[in-house]
Amino acid sequence: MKPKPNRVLADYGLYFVLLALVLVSAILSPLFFSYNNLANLLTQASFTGLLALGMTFVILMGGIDLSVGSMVGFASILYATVLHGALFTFMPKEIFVYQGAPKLTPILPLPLDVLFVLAVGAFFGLISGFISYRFRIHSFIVTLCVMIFTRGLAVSYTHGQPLFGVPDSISYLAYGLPAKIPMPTIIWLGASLLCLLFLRYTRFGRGIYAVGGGEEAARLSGIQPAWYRIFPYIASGFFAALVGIMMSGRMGCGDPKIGQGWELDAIAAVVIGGTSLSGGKGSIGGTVVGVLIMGLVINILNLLEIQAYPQAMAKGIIIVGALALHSVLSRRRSR
Amino acid sequence: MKKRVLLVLSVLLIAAALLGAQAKKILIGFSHVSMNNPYYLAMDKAARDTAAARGADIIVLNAEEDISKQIADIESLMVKGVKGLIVNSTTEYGTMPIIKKAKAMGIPVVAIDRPLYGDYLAYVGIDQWKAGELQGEFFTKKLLPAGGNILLIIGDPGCPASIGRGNGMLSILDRPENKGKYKILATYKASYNQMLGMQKMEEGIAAYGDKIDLVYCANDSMALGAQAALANAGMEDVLVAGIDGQKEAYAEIMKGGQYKSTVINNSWEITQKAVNLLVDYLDKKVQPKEKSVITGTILVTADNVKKYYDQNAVF
Amino acid sequence: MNPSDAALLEARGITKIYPGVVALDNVDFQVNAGEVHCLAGENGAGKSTLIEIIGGSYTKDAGTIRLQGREVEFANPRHAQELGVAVLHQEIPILPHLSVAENIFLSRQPVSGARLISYAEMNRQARRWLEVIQADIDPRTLLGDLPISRQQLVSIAKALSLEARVIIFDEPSAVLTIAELKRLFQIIASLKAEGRGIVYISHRLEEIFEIGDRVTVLRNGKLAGTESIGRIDRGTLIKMLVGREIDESQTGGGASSVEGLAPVLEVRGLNRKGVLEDISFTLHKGEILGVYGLVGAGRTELARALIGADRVDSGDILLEGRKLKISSPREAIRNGLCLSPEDRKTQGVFLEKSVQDNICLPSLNSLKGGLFLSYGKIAKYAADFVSKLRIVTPHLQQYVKFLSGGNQQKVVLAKWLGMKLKVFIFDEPTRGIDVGAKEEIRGLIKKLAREGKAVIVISSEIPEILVISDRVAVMHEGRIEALLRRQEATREKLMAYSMGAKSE
Amino acid sequence: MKTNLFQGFRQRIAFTSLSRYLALVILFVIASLLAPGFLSLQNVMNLLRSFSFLGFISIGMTFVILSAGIDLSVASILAFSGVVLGLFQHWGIYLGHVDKLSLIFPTPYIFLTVLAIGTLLGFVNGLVITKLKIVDFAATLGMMVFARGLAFAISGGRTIFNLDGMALFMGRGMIGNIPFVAILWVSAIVVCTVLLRYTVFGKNLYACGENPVAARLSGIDPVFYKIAVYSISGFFAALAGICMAGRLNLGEPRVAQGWELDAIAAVVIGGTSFAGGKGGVVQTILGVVIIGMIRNILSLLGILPDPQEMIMGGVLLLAVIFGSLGSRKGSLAHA
Repeated sequence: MKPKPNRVLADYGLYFVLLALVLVSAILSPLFFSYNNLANLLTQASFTGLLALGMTFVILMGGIDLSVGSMVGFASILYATVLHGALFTFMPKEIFVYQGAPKLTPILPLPLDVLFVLAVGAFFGLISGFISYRFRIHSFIVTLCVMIFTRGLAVSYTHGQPLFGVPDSISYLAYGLPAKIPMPTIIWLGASLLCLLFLRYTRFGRGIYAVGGGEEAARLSGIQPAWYRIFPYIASGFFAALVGIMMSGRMGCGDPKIGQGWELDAIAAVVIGGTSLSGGKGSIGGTVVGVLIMGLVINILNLLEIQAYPQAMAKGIIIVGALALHSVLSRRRSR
Repeated sequence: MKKRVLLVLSVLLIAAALLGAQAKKILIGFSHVSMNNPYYLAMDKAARDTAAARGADIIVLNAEEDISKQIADIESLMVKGVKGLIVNSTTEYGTMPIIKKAKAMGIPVVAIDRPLYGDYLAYVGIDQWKAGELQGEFFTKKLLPAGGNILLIIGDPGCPASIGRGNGMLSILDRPENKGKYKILATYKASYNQMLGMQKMEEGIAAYGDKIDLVYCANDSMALGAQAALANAGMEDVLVAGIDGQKEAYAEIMKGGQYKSTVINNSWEITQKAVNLLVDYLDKKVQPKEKSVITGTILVTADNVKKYYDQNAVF
Repeated sequence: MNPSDAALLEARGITKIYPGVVALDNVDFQVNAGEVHCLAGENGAGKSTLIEIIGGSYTKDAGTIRLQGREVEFANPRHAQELGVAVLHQEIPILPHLSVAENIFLSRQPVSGARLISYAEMNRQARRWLEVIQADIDPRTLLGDLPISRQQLVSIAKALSLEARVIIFDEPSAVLTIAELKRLFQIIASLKAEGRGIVYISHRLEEIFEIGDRVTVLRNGKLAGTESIGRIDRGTLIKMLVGREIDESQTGGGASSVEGLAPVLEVRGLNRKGVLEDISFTLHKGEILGVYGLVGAGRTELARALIGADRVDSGDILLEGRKLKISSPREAIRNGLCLSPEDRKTQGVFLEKSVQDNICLPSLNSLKGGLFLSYGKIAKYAADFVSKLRIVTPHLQQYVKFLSGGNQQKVVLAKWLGMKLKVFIFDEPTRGIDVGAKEEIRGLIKKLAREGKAVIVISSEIPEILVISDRVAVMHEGRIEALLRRQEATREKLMAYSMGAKSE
Repeated sequence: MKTNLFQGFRQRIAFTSLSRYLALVILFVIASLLAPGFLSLQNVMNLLRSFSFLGFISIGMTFVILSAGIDLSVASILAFSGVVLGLFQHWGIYLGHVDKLSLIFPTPYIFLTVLAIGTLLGFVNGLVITKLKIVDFAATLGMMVFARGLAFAISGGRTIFNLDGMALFMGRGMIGNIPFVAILWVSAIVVCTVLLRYTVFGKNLYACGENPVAARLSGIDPVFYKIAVYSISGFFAALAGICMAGRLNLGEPRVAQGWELDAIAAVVIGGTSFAGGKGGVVQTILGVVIIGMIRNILSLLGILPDPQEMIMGGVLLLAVIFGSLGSRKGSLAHA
C-alpha cells in the first residue's frame, strides 16, 4: 500500500496553484516582483496569516473560532488602554467628550504590557474552549457569543473611539524592516515554523490531530481529550491578541472596530489550505499557502487597479475554487 | 485541475480588460474612506474630473470605513508609484504611521474633509468644530430656546469630522447660559450612512420614545434616514438637523417639515481645491499658503435654503 | 477452577449501575497466566460493560480488581494500559487520517532527546509489531486507506505493542477473514505460551470451543457460571447463554426445492471493476437464497449493486422477465427490491427517530389523508406492524436507539413489509443479535418466503446459512464460486468454496 | 429499564422546550413592567414587524440546519436582492439620473425576478455542496463573500434611493393596523410548519438531516433535499431583501451585515440541532422572538447599542449553556 499518485497531487496541488499564480502575476504586472510590492504583499498577508495559525489548531481539533476578529479589536484597544492607565475604567454614559491626543502614561513597562494583553487573549480562548468542551456546545455557537461579547466590550469600553499613543517599539512590530524583511512577516513565518514543529513533532500536537480525527478513538488510545479540546482556542486567542497588538502598532493607536470579519478570512485561508472542517486532517504548511494564495490574488487585483468590490467576488470564487480543487484531487473518498 | 485553469483564466481575463492604462502624466492617489453616501460619491467624481482637467492621472481606492484596509490601500498606492496622496482618513490617528512612511518616501499628503494627526502637507475642508457650533447656536437660539432632549447620531467615533461636529455643538450647550437646559439622551453611530441612520433612529425611538425633542446628525444622509424613521413612527414633531448640505436635505428643509437645518460643506469644492493644491505642489512646486485650507461653513435653514438649492447638482 | 494466586487479573463483586439499570451485578471474573478465558453472553448481558471496567474506560460502582494480587483502581484506559491491561475493542476505533504507525503508538510515540517525535524510530517499531502478526502493511499508509479487516490487524498489533500482561479481545472475529482468523489464533496461542492472560469474547460458539480454556457466561448482568471448556458441550453452553434449550438444528426455509417455482429476479453477468465479477443467478418466488463468503468476498457489494446503491459497470437485472435499469435505491424500491443493510445502526434505522417514524418512512406517500399526512393512518399502520412482528417497545414514540438489536432489526423489516415488494435482501440480519432474537428474525424471514416473496440472506455464519437457505451461493473474490442446493450444502463445502477451492 | 431511560429522556425534552416558552413569558413580563405601553397593540405590531426581517431568513436557515447544513450566505443574498430590486426600479442609474424611478418592467415582475434570483443563488449553493462535494460552511462562506461583492459591484457601492409604492408597501404597508410584512411572515411560518410536519417532503427532510446514508437506502434522495433546502433558504433571503428594501426605501448593498449569524443564533436558541434532523420552524420563531425581546428590553433600559451587544453576547451564551444542561448531548451537542 504505497501512497497513490493522486494523493500526492491532493497534497501538493495547492503549491502548484500558488506557483501558477505567482507566474501569472509576474506576467500580468511588471510591478509584481518589485521589492515594495512583495514586502507589501507579505506584510498584509501576515496579519491574516497569524490569525489563520491559531484557527488551524482549532479546525484541526474539529472546532471553529469566530471570536478572533473581535479579539483583535479588543486586544488592540486593551493594549492602548494599558498604556493610558485607563485600564478597567468605562467612560461616562453619554460619552462624547473629545480626549484630544491623550497623554501616554504606561501602567506596565513595555514587555509586560504586551505579555498582559497576550495573556488576556489566551484567557478568552480558554473560556470559549472550556465552555464548548464542558457543556458540549458546538464551538460555532460558543465562539459566536464570545465574538459578540468581545466586540461589544471593546467598543463600549471606549465608545468606539480609537485611543492614541502607541510607542514606536510597537510600531516597529508592524513597520520594522530588519534585513529588509517586514517585521510582521518575520513574526508570522517564525510562528508558523514553531506551530509546524509543534503539530508534527510533539505528542501533544499529534494528540490534537487524534482528538480531531475521532475523540473516542483517541480516548481509547489513552488520550484525555480535555486539554486537546481546549488548548486550540487558547492558541487562537493568543494569536488574535498578538495581531491586535501589531495592528495597534500599524495604526499608531488602539481601535476597537479593527478586525471585523477577519475570522472569516482566517477560516477561508485555513480551508483553502486543505485543512478539513471536520477535523483531524490538514497542516500548517497548507494554511500558510492558503494565506499566500488569498493575499496574492488580492494583491494582483490591486496592481491591476481592479476596485474593491470585484475583489470581494474574486475572494468568494477562490474559496470555492480551491476547495473544489481539493475535492476533485482527493476523490478516493465516499464509500 | 479544471478549477485551477479556471482560476488562472479569470485572473487573465480581468487583466486583459485592464492592461494598457500606462501614461507619462503625474500620478496621484486618493485614499477615500468610503462611498456609502452621496457626499463621498461626489468627492470621488470631483477628484477624477479635476485630475483629468489638470492632466493628471489619479487612482481612487475605497477603504470601506476600514482603517486597516485604508493603510493597505495607501501602501499599494505607494507601490504604484504615486507622486502625491490625498487622504480622507477613516480615523484621525490611524493613518499617522503610514503617513510618516509616505513622508519618508517623499510623497506629500493632503488631508481632505477630515483633519489628520501627523505630518501632512495641508488640510482642505471645513472647520468641523465651527459647523458644530453653528448648529449649536441655532438649536439654543431658534429651535429649542427653552431647552430639551437631544439625540446625537455621529458617523464614526474616531472620525475627526464627527468629533468636531459633535463637540462643536456640545461646546455651545455647555455655555453657562445653557447649563442644565439640554440633555444628550444618547450618542449613536451610523457611519454617515442613510440606512444605518434610519436603523439607529429606530433604536433610539424604541429606547426614548417621545422624550426626544431634536435629533442632531453629523451628516445629512444620516439625518434623512433618521427623519424617515421618525416619519414611520409618526413622530413628525421631532426636529432634525444635519450637516453637509446634501440636496435631498435642502429639499426637505424647503418643505418646511421637521427637517430644520444643515451646514454647507461642499465636498465638490473641497475635493477640487485639494486636487489642484496637490497638483500645483507637484507640478509647479507651489507651497500651499496656509496649512489648513478652510472652506466656507454656512448654516442653511428655511430662510436661506432657496439660495443654495440646485436641482441638478451632483451633491 | 481454582482461584489460585497465579491469577493475573482478578475481578471480584464488580457492580455497575446505570440510571434504572443494573448493568453488572456482583460479577466475579479472573484470568490466569497462560490461559484463554472466553467471555460469552447475549447482547446486553454485560460483557462489554465488564471489559470496559477492566479496561479502565468505565468506573465500577462496587467490587475490586486485583492485578497479581495487588488491588488497583483504573483511572482511565491509559492507566489500565500502563498497568498491563489492553483492550482490543469490537468496533475498532481508528484515526483514518493518521498513519498506521501513529495509530499504533498514539500518545506513546518514541521521542528523541528534545522530546520531539522520531518518525523513523516509530515506523521501525511499528513494522516490527506488524511483522509479528505477519501483516505486510506499510506503517506509513494512512489507516483510513486500509480495508476494515487490515485495520483490525493494525489494532491487534497495537494491542501487542502495549506488551500488556492481560489482553482482551472483544469479538475480533467479526470482520476477519478465515485466514486472518487462523493467524489470530496462532498469535493468541503464542501469547498464551508467553504466559499472558487472554480474554476472548465471541458470539460464535465454535471459536470458543476452538481456542478457549475456560468460559465465563454472563446473563443479564449476572454471572451465569464459569466452566472449563473441557467439561461442557455446545448444548449446555447455549443453555447457559439463554437460560433455556434452543434446537439449533431445525431447518427448512420456504420451498423445499426450487424446481417449478416462478423465477422472480434474474441477474446476468453483473460486473463492477475489482469488486464484482460476472455475477449471474436466478431467484425464485418463495425461495431463500443464502449468500455465504468471507469478508471482502463481495457479498455486501453484490447487495448494494442489486438495489442500485453502487453503480455497476455492466450486467442486467431482470425482475419477472422485465429488464430493470436501477441507478438508485429509490428506483430499486419502486421496482420492488429492498435491502436491510449490514450496518443496522448507521444504515438501517434512524436511531434518533421514533419506532413509528422509522416504520412509516418509505410508505409515507400511501399514508396521506388528502393532501397532507394523516397521523392517524401513520400510527395505525405502525401499530399494526409492531404487533405483527412482536416488536418490543413501550409505545410507538419510543426512540429506536433505545430498542435492542433484535427489535431494531424487526423495525427495519417492518419498514419494507408494508410496501408491495417482491425481493427482500438481508445483509447479516442477525449480526450482533442475541441467540433468542436470532431465532425470531430467522422465523420472520422464512415466513416471508412462505408468503411467496423472493429472499436473499447474506451471512458469514455458516450454521445460519445452512439453517435458513433453500440454495446457497458461495462467493469468493467477487465471483459466485458455487450455487448449491441445501441438500448438497455442507459446512466443509462452504468453507472450501469460500476460500476459492474450485472442487473438493 | 428501557422505559425508565425513555421517561428520563422525555422529561428532559419537555423541560428544555418548556423552559424556552417560560423564558419568553418572563421577558414579556419584564418588558411590560419596564414600559407600561409595551403590550399595546400598536407596540406589539411594531415588534412583530421588526422581528419579521430576521424572521424570514431564520425560517430558511431552519430548513438548512435541519438538513445538517449551515448557510452563511443568507445576509449577502438579502442585500443583493435589495440592490437588484433597486436597480430594476432605477434603470436610469446607468444613464446618470439617479433618483428618478425608471422601472424596466412592472414591479410585480421585478419581485418575481428577484425571488427567482435569490432562489437561484441558493440553488447554486446546493449544487456546489452536493456536486463539488464542498463542506456547507465553506461553500456558503464563498457565496457570502461573492454575493456581497456582487451587490456592491452592480450598485457601484452606492445607495439607491426611493423605491416605488408597491415596494414600500412590502416593508411599511399596513393592513388594518397589522404590518404587511408581519402578515407575510406569519403566513410563511404557517406554511413551512405544515410543510415540515404534514408532508412527505418534511418527513423525508428530517430523515436526510439525521442520517443521509440510511435515508438513501430507504429510497430518499439526499442530494435533492440538500439542494432543495438551500434553494428555500435563498428564496427567503430574497423575500427578506425585498421587504427590507421597502422598509428602508433604499437599495443598499451594506444592509444586514452579520445577520446570518443572528439567524443561526436564533435557530440554535430555538433548539434546532446543529447535528440535523431535530427541531422546527416554531422553535426557531421562539428563538427569533426571544433574541428580539432581549434587545428590545435592553433598549427600554436605555442601554446604549455597544454595551447592548456585549450583554447580548453574554445572555446568548448563558442561554445556550442552559439549553445544553437541559438535554445532555442534546440539541447543541457536538455531532
